[in-house]
Amino acid sequence: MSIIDWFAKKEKNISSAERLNIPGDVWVKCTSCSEILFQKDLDSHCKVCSKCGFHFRISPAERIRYIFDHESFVEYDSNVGPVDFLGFFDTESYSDRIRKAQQKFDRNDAIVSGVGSIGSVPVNASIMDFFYMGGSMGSVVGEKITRTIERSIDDLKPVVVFTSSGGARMQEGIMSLMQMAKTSAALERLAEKRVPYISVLCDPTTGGTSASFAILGDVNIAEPGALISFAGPRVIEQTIRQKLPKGFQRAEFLLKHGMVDMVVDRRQLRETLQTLLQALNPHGVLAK
Amino acid sequence: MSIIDWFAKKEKNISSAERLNIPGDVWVKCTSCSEILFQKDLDSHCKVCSKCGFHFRISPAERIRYIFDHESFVEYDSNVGPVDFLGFFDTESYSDRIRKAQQKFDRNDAIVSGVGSIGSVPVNASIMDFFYMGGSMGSVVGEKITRTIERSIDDLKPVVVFTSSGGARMQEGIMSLMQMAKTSAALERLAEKRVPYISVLCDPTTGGTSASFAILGDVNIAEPGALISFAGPRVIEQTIRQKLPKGFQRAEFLLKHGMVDMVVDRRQLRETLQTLLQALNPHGVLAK
Amino acid sequence: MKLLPFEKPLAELYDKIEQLRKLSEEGNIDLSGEILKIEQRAEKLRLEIYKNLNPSQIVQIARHPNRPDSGSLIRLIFDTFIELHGDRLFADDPAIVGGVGTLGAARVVIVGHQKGHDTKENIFRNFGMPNPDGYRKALRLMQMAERFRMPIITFIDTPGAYPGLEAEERGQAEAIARNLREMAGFSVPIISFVIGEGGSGGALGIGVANKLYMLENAVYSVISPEGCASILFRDAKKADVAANAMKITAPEIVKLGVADGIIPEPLGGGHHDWKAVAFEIERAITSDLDIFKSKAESEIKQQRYDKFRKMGVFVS
Amino acid sequence: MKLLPFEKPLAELYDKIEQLRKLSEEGNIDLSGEILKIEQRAEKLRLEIYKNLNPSQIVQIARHPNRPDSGSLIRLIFDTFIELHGDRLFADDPAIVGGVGTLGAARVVIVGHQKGHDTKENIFRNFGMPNPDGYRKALRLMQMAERFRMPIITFIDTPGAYPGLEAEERGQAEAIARNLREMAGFSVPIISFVIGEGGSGGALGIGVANKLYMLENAVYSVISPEGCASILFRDAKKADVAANAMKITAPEIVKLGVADGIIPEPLGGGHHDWKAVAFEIERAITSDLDIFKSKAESEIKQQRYDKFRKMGVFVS
Ligand SMILES: [Zn+2]
Ligand SMILES: [Zn+2]
Repeated sequence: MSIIDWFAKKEKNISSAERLNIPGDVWVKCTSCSEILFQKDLDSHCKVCSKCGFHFRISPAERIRYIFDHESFVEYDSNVGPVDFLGFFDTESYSDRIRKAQQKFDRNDAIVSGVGSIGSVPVNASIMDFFYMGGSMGSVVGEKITRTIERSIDDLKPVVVFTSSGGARMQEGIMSLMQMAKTSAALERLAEKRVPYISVLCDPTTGGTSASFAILGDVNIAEPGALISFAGPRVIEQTIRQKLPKGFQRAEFLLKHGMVDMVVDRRQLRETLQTLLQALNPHGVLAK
Repeated sequence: MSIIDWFAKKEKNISSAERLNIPGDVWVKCTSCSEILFQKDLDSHCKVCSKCGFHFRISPAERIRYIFDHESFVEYDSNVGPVDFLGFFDTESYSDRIRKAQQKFDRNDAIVSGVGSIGSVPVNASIMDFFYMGGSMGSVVGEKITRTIERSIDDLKPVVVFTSSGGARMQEGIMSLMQMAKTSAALERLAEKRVPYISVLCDPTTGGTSASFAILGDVNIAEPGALISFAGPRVIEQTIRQKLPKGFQRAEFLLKHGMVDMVVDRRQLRETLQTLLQALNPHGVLAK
Repeated sequence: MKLLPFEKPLAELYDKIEQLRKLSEEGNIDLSGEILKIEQRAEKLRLEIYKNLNPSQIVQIARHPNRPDSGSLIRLIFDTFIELHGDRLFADDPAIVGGVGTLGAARVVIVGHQKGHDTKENIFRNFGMPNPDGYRKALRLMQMAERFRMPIITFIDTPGAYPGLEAEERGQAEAIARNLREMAGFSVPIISFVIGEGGSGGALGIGVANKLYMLENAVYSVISPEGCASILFRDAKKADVAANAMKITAPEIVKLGVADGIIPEPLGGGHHDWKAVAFEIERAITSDLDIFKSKAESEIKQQRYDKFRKMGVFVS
Repeated sequence: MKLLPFEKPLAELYDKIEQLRKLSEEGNIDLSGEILKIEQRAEKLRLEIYKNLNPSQIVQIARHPNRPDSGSLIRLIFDTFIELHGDRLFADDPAIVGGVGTLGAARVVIVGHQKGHDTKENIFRNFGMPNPDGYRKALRLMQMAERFRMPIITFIDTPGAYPGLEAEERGQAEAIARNLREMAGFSVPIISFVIGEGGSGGALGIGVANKLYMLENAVYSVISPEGCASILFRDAKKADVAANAMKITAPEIVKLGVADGIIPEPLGGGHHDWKAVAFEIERAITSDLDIFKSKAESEIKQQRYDKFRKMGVFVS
């Protein structure tokens, strides 16, 4: 649905940061305030603009580096890959799209799962990747999220999921819709086991992803400015035939409307997660 | 709280119907449309104006006659009576108020409890009486509601409560507030036993009564035009300093706002209750 | 009754028959031979048309203004029904109907999307597009079903959840997601029927069922063909191509393992005979309830979980 | 610090002492004898005033603008605290604060009414009068506590639930009632503190606890003294009489069996020393959590039920 935005913006800048015309790629311009930032500084600030606080979209690798304890993250299920089982062809075949994306990202699909620790708290985690086909949720994303949850149903570690997704992957038709039910059902089982689940909603989290595991955290944390919506802004504007107010469907808006618990700066996220997980987890160290 | 309305209106007409100046009391004027109604006709229409549908406030005895199967109702707990344990004195002592009300109504307090059947479906029931001290909830009302629920926890018959109350009985201080918790706690146990509870909200149901058992029905049925509110209209007008819209806090308003399931004409209530109870009750005849 | 575009040739033949009949009567001429011939041709054409419907034609049937709606089907199917209202939180959403009913000795809770048959009704029902309040009403009723051990029957018929400003404010995503999770946890059986349009998350929001049936001319899709066309094909007019590509018809949904069976409709579509549709649905409900009656609660829950757990196609 | 009306005589003595000190310094005269005498008189008066407070004076202390608020007490009491927001339905109500925290090895969920200390804060916090969204936020957090087996600590401090138009529309009565029922069903212990004003159903909405404590100068009543006066006494100015008649002070609430104990405050009221108040509350929490730790879940639930079940005075 609101994957529409990803497609619309595709030709423009969806890369993590606008590269400047300086050899060596050491300088980057902030998308929000146009400040020229030193690439290395930006990285040491978790890709948050030190001037305006703008949160750049980041890759799973970067997120792992910023959030998880050094070298604690071990990937799982990297072998799970997509299939063009409908023989879907729009302007291009789904098979080709998959092949190209896999080549570009050297990864099977728009998600990385694994086990790691955050401030010494062990968790099972999944991290979505908006750069990979708009973070769209097909069978692979659904399966890998579900397996992450199932690992926690077994080992009782908390689950942390970082979402970033335009919604369902239309090229997998109804099967992509079913991933919403599959992942949500797994979360029901997780809750029965009294294992905490924290959802970190990153820019953007829309469509079917928002209406399933992304919003179902025991605690929902949003990154500042993240677009979080079921229907995309464009669709709504078409429906109600008027401009949407500024800030509509952004993290801070959702906080005000009671949908997320916190809007947390990425630079404080690690610490927040650690404190939260320790307080919540009935199977953790504090509880023993 | 919103028992304020009862006190304010006390001097005016709060009797079930305005008596006309004709000997024999056989004619009654409709409070709403001023139609002159034959007392006996009115009674055969469950005290609903045949012209405009206005629902007169009725006594527990009348309600039992209109809703329950003929001679099926057996009263319980009639011996439970109020005590002036705070030695409360406002313009009059609570003791005196109790004594006068008991004399006038030949009943201990503002509620009748018992067991009966509605269309052959056996139920435990309580029926509140607004005429008795504004249907205010003190220890006796709370205790009798709780006992009715407890009987159902034991015998698994559905519970039906007809509410009509201005709220908590201030003369019993904090103890009247605690009745909200006591009755609601009993309903939690009832739900654990999977026994249905139907709340019939009659005019008026306000204050502490509305914010406890009255609104907690598995199904909430309201009588047409019934005032149902937590804060009374007058208090709200004072707070927001403007007139309230017409129909605010009336049964139909609550239906629109999702708080009651149905607004049912008293003349159809018996049948509706019967059908509902049969469908809902996992311990009933249909379920066997 | 509104004629669908692909029914035009058939309509022309019927018109001709009508004209001949009139002529025959007025002119007192015997045209029965000619009439019979055209009638035979019409019958042949009719069978041909309806046997070879393409996905976008089926979409048209699924959206036919006279398609049987949830409320009507409920009243045709069940012996008793009492509609209940409200989410106990904010509103009563007319785009979702629900209540308690009985069917023989079975006590059930019924929930469905509700469309209208004319403009006025459709505006009131918001064209069957629920706000969050609708999903929350559905959830409240289903939770009641769980409490009183009543099987849940749902009727799916929506273009999708309403993409409105206030719907987003009140948490459309949250409302749908919560239903998905909660429905997965119920220990009473859930039987769902896609009776018309099964549009996206708005459909699934009351569709996490133990058994899912497609009506013969119902469709179920992750996004409307129009939406898919405008995003993926960059051309909203390619809806028919998108409808085809997404595999949204009853046989395809069954083949993908998402639906468990198809409920037959009268030739030409359910709008020609609501009672026939109701009868077939009733049969499916009765038969399934009979099966579920002998199953333990844990088994019912497990079966539903397993059903959704295995959905997805991937390599590993 | 705002002086309460009944503190005026004391203030006058303090003023006099201050004047004498100044005089003594400026004039270089020895007035220490006089000063000491007045100081002794002041001390005697102070003890007298605060030992014989009448209910309406206690109401004034309970409402003192510098009275320690929930948010501040939470941060003083707990080792870690993370505030969580929102009811996941409609809004985040600033009149209720809540979140998860730790106290030693204990993991807890904390919920409280939140007042402000100045006009701006009070407007933002709606003077501690929650909308339905506030009660629903509280419920969501408490349900999370139940899921993760965390004891619940609540701080009660409200004039009452907000009597607003939209609050009624969104079901103030429903929100409070649901909390009463749900809190009765939890199997984790609930410990509540009336830290200031315990106003009516709006207070009880987070107060169905296993253990309820009154701060020494807190009040708990079915209706505000002003409300009671204007209804029963037909004169809003008789609030002091009503405050007396309703039995709303800590010792009276304990005597009636509604509260289980009194948390001592520094002389003159908690607003003179927040840390001292926090310390006393922390002690009560720690001690109770220790006791509850050894109790079975069913026992905890039963104890809470029994506590409320026996509330009421009647003949039979
Ligand atoms: Zn910047
Ligand atoms: Zn009338």
